[in-house]
Amino acid sequence: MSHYSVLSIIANAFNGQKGWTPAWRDAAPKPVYDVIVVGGGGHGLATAYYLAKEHGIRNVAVLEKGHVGSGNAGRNTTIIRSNYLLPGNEPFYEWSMKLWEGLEQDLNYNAMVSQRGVLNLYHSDAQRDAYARRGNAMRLNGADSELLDRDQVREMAPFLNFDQSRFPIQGGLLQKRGGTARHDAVVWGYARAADRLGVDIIQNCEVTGFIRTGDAVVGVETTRGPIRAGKVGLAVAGSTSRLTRLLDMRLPIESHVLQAFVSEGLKPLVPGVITFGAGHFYISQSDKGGLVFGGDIDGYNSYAQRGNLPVIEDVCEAGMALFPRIGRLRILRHWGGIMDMSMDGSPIIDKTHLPGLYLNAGWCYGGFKATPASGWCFAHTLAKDAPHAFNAAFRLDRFRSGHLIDEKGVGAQPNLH
Amino acid sequence: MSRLSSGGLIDRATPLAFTFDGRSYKGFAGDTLASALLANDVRLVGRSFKYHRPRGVFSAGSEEPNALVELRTGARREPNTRATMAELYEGLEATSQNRWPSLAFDLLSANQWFSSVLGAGFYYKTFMWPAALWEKLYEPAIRRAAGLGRAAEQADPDSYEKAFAFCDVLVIGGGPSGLLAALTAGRAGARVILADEDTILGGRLNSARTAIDDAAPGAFLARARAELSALPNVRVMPRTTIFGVYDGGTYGALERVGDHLSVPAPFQPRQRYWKIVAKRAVLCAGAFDRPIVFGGNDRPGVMSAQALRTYAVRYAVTPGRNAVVFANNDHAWSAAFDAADAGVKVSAIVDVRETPPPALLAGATARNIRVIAGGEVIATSGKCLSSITVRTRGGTETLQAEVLGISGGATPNLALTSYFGGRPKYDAALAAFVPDQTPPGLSVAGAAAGQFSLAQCFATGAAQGVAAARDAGFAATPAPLPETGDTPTSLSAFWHVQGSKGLAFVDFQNDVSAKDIAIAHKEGFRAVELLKRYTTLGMATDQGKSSNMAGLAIMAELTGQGIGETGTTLFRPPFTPVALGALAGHHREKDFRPTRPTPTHDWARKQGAVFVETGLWLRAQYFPKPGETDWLETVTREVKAVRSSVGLIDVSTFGKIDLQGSDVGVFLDRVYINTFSTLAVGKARYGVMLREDGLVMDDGTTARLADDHYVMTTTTANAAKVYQHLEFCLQVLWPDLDVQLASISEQWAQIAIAGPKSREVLAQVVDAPLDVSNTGLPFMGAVEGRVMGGVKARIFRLSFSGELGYEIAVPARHGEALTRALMAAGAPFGITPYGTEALGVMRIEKGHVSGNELTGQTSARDLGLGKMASTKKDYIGRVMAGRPAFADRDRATFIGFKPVDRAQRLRAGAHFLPLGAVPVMENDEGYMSSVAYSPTLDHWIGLGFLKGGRARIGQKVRAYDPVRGGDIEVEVCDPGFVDPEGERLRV
Amino acid sequence: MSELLAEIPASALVPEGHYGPRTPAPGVVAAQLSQLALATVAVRPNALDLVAELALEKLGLALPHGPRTASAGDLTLVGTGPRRFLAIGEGITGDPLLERLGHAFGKTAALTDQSDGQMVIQLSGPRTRDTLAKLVPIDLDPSVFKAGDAAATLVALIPVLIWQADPAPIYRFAVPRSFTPAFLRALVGAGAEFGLQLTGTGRG
Amino acid sequence: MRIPCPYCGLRDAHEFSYLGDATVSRPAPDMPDAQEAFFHYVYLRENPAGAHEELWYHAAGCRQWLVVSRDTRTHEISGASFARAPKADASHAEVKP
Ligand SMILES: Cc1cc2nc3c(=O)[nH]c(=O)nc-3n(C[C@H](O)[C@H](O)[C@H](O)COP(=O)(O)OP(=O)(O)OC[C@H]3O[C@@H](n4cnc5c(N)ncnc54)[C@H](O)[C@@H]3O)c2cc1C
Ligand SMILES: NC(=O)c1ccc[n+]([C@@H]2O[C@H](COP(=O)([O-])OP(=O)(O)OC[C@H]3O[C@@H](n4cnc5c(N)ncnc54)[C@H](O)[C@@H]3O)[C@@H](O)[C@H]2O)c1
Ligand SMILES: Cc1cc2nc3c(=O)[nH]c(=O)nc-3n(C[C@H](O)[C@H](O)[C@H](O)COP(=O)(O)O)c2cc1C
Ligand SMILES: [Zn+2]
Repeated sequence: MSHYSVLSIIANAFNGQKGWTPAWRDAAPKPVYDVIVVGGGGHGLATAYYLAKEHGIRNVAVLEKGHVGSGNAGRNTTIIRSNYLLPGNEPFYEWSMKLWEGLEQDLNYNAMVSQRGVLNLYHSDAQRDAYARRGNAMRLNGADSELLDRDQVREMAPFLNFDQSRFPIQGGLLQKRGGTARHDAVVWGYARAADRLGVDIIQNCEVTGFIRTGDAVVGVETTRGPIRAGKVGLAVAGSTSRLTRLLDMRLPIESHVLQAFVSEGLKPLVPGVITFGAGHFYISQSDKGGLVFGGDIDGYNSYAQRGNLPVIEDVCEAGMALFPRIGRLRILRHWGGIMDMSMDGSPIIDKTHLPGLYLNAGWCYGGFKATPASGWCFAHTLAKDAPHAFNAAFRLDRFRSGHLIDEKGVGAQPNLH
Repeated sequence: MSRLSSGGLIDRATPLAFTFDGRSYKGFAGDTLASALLANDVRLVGRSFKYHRPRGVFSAGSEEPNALVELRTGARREPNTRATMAELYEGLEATSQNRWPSLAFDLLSANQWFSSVLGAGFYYKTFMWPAALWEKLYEPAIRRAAGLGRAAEQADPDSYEKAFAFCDVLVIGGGPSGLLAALTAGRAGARVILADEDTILGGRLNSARTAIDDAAPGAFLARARAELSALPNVRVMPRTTIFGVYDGGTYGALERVGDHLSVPAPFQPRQRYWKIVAKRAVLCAGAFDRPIVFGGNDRPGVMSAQALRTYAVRYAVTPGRNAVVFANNDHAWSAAFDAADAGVKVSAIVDVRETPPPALLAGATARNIRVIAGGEVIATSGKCLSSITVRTRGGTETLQAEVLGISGGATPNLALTSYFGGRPKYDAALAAFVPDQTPPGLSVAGAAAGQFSLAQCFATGAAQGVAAARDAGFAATPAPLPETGDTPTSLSAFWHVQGSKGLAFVDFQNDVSAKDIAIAHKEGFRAVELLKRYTTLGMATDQGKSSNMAGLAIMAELTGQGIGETGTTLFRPPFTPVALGALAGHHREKDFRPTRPTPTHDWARKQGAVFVETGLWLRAQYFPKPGETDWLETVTREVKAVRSSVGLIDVSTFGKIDLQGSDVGVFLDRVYINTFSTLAVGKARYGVMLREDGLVMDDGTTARLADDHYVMTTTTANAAKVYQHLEFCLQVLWPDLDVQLASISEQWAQIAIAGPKSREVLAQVVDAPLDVSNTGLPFMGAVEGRVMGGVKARIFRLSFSGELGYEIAVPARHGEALTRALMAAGAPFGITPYGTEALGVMRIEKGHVSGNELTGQTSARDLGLGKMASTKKDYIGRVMAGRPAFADRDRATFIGFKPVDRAQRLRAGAHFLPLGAVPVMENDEGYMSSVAYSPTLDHWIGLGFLKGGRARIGQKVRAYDPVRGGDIEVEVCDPGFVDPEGERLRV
Repeated sequence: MSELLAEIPASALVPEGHYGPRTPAPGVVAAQLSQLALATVAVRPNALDLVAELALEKLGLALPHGPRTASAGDLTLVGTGPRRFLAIGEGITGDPLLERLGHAFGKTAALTDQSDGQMVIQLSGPRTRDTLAKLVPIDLDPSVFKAGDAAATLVALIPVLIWQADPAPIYRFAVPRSFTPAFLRALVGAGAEFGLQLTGTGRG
Repeated sequence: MRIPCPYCGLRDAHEFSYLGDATVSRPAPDMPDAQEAFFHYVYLRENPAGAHEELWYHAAGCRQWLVVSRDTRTHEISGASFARAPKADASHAEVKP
């Protein structure tokens, strides 16, 4: 299997690209594994990678119903950041940020982690103070944060609308270490790295049922036959409830559609990530030159992977409120993904009440940035049968006990998170 | 000039001047920028994305991958505009893009010499060392090289509109099939909308010379257009692209109202975005001519065979001397014949088939066109095409050609059928994907359905028109079909010339070559969606409309799977790129959201108020006076005036809800944590409501005006939410209660006056017999009466400021008059209008919770309001508020703070740490939620949440605010900073 | 933002006047109506039949069924929801309207004055429907929405009640007071293309 | 998406606000183990891929809470009725789109 480097590229240029081999093996399922991870998105693949790398558990299969990255990992707006407020969240996301920072060398894959900064705009004093509270929480967790005033924002982003706005920009919370990463490359990089450590990545293998011994989950039924395992971890994001229903489990999760948009390719226009504080809109620019942007979720339960016009209009309205020079730029494509919206807007990485079954879900619209830490923590939980301190708050029973992690404070209504 | 001397649908009487890259040219009305450039012998039009290869015009429609320009200049600059869709207008200015320093000489075209290094996925394998260089060096360089055109540097000066349309039958595309569909449904009486993105109806018939009813197509088109415009139930929408299909029969459409003008006409938008709701729709969007993949197939001068026909027939342009057609299908021959008949010199047809149909051979002979059957083009040369090399049965041969019309067959334009996730199915006979599952209500006719002959287009168009009209409830009969000779349509699947020279392009714009597909195959990116993402095949501005098919076919060849099993990638809207401005319409900049002024807005403006956005409302924030240097000085004055005499503020933005019925008391007991059924008539009470999860939703006062009549106030922010919640409770939870709600937020202006002199002021405006004395209207009293000589009013003795205070509600039209009357009455006391800022200061001085505390994360207990909760009844949120975490002693609860050094300023958002503790999260004990400079105490005060709460009064903690460089010691204190016993309220 | 509106503060009513091209007659005439009294009538549970009888007997009105209007003399009732109506009295003020309704319905319905809560704007003229196509997300084709039909809906993000007062056509809108400036901005933006005459808003 | 409001007729979903699953119902507050029952009611969802009964509020229309039957895979709506048990005084009890 080829190591990627400038040299490997040049060598292949001279030998007619003959030296390239599959980035990962097209593995066929074995009858039994130590751990089965269901879901070949970023989280599932990262889990398998860290199980092998950190815990030496290499007899691992990742089962993916389509191709790797065909879920949300392959359709998100690529923002990475650790600008969270609440104690349960911030250490986890900051750990993720740290893992991003060394990811490419670790994986030998250029995932284009680009720390170009994430700027959240504020438009009122109350919003400023809320951002200050958040920025301070980030600092307490060792993350970077800066509170900018209007002039500092203008200097950074002179192209925004400062003069004709309905909700004038008053400043912003900046995390310089935030930015973007190339979403598909993250998936492929983890797949390739996990494969190199012996993990079987099994595509076109849909889990359709669970093999039980009493309460315990001891394997899965799939479209490619039954496969047994010591432990089964679910990392299927928007499909979580579809699987847990097979076990008669109801979860504090609803599936909702989030749309995203990409414009035609443009010369550099937006340097980092900018979010509008007075409407639902955020934007960045991909390395190919497309403006990548989005807004709020459509707001109703859905498994359709596509959304409707009201949100599309809402996003463009907010875009034009903030950034009226994009009026003549064109949307090239828009799509949707199915998010596992939890009841408090924060994730779950935990054991379940069924022995042998582990759950990684509830990522809402924010799980891409979590990919490395989610895999890392889920691997830890699977290997040690106990959460790491980083995911200790992401318990499944927190809803029962009231230990909610509700960043937005909107309560048990997933479409408002 | 390569303009043919006659023919075409251009208006030779209207010449138009335009420029491209600064040089002046002339075209005619009816031209597109592409046809006009070709008529002026401009063949090099753009550069490709990655290798910056020279590119010319490939198509004559919206599928164009190559001829992208920056149209217009300055604030109206539109990057990536397809020259094939840009209608020519007088003075049009276009500039080439993605090249430096010039179109003819582009330094980055050197990239192509490294194409073997820059193959699919190369960037994932390198640029990793050293890590820090990515943001500093590699990425900026990649970004500058990537992208295509440049965005404008000012706000878009044009306006856009949204509009709604409803119809029985929407026909998408006005070619022969669409015309028949629209005519058929229209004659049946259905409300029909026929939308076409072209400027004129007719589709391919505008570019063809095929006889219809024994005459040129123009005669048929004229009849059809005339009949459609005469039918009152048919609406024809030219220049209108249906860009998407959405749920419930909703179609997104973009009408280009002013794009063919130098600036939009006065009072007209540039573009109009339509939402069309159709009971039924028929997709008649035609088909794309697709290229064949061979070395050098991207050279300017290589275009689709059908484009060659269109330029010749519709635009009377010969896109170069000496045309050769290279194809695998009959349709390309008719294109060559039409082009030749229009006056283009077509010297040869190269067909990969060994034995083309005899009728075509005869047609070629008649036109003196050489036929090379069983031939393949294996190379091209010239910066713009000058010659091609053909592999024939006998060997290779070089032919002079400035134009090479290529056609690998037709690809049905079925994108819209697949936006709901339905995948098309492969038809091996057509070597094309045809629609399979379609969104509900959408059917397909004509070439879009794989019905390629003109007769089939007419027939299926009419049949689908009948079906659609019937589904919409109209008795329709098929129209008689126009007579037309059979158009030959056979083809032999052919995708890729093996062993050709040079890079063979599959996706022109993104420079994806056959070799890249091979790399993807080798590395395991074989599933089409992975192939797409790894190579960027089909991800350019044309979304692979013409190129995807060949890419799939080549992958299918490599894997040995059939093309059908390989499948297509998912189609997504929009069909062609749509301007963001259009989708925003009127709601941009200041009109992003409605602005709600309060009833006293004009008055406040005249007093020089500074306004602040509060949700959609504009409220007076403070009222600066001449000489005051900053807001703090103003606010301090306002607060002092209230505390010492009297002040006035408009509080109309609070939500106000009228509740009537015999069960209102019971109902309020269930939605508030405290009890309202026992409230006496004529009294008001402060209430707190929870969400069902036990956290606080809102607070406010509710007054009882009569036994069965209450009025509730909510916070400004939650007005709509609370109303909806109450309706939920009434309609879903307790439908049997007799409670009627009405929002009265807009009906009543509500003016608060506060301060020791407020009663004296109030007394002057109320009409007899209203008694506002302390006994007549005690604290928390609520009365109805009249003010200002007859205006009905509701007067509540409430106070947020902690002073003696009243809220006086009058019908909104009297709000300003009441304000003036109160100001006049208060003049002797120096009555002072104050804004939200002073209001905030005074509520902090009183230790009242507000929006900063009602974060949705706080329980009543957290807020120090736990004692209000009744233990004698159930109410929303009671049970869940009993969860263990809510009772946690360690939970941060509401408390007051003051700086130990009284001269120091407090900041909301600061976190609390034990003195001397290191600033890490483990030591975090809470945060400051609200702060104010208290004019009454003459130092800063704060409210916030601290672990242990009240138990820690008197302790000192650290208020840590690193984002603003703050780090001070504060003392924990009772949140009631001013008059904690509330004596001033009751005077 | 439409250039027409650039100089008008978003918080102020759009002034009276002519907007758009000057054709011999304006395409749309928009008038803010005054001297109307409005009230919500919310029928108490199980009282609808009784209220219908009372309406007929005391007011001479057949209670509208569904989102429709019914008029008798100077009084109109618009159906706004199940058991809910907006009563509109012409040429009177809120108190007398409430009195009249109270007299008719007694305790069978909750009455709430809305005379100051909503502004009523009337649209007429040959291009009225073309203008409304840019504002109203429902089908106003005369085959679908006729004189006497009503609908509560969302126009330019503003909740409004619309009803067709006359087949001419004449449409009326009830718009929440604080949203009227925004509504007029959207209306003028939509109608200017056809020449729009605005009256009743006063200057400035 | 167009919702067939039984009072207003077919309207774009934009006019409505969404609450979610209509099949859960508020437990009796005084039942034994009410806290567990409320936990289920407030937090746990079937979240089916397929037929779904859900609560929508016609905020910009007739202000009625509706129970809408919708398929979460296709967004197709098969009907809507008033959440308040339809009484004789509702204008029509249930409409199909
Ligand atoms: C439009 C959009 C924008 C977003 N933007 C951001 C952003 O900017 N920043 C951010 O941090 N997050 C963002 N997110 C969220 C983020 O993408 C997700 O939270 C994250 O990708 C979820 O984890 P995953 O990658 O493992 O999920 P997925 O990629 O969805 O992985 C789940 C996998 O499980 C597979 N699967 C499902 N069922 C089965 C089965 N029965 N058997 C086998 N396999 C199965 C699926 O095919 C899928 O591949 C966005 C999401 C969307 C949709
Ligand atoms: N013989 C062959 O192999 C072959 C193959 C393909 C086409 N044809 C010929 O082409 C013609 C096809 O007729 P037809 O009516 O099916 O198609 P057409 O190409 O004549 O017309 C399609 C029309 O749809 C419009 N359109 C496409 N997408 C649109 C959208 N999203 N929104 C609005 N407008 C859109 C186009 O502007 C065009 O005017 C026939 O004459 C047929 O014989 C022949
Ligand atoms: C960050 C990002 C950038 C994208 N850029 C492009 C692009 O340049 N061109 C394109 O066609 N699609 C682009 N897409 C969209 C994808 O083509 C695709 O629509 C998306 O990944 C969802 O997959 P699906 O449409 O197959 O469901 C981009 C997607 C993302 C997440
Ligand atoms: Zn309704």
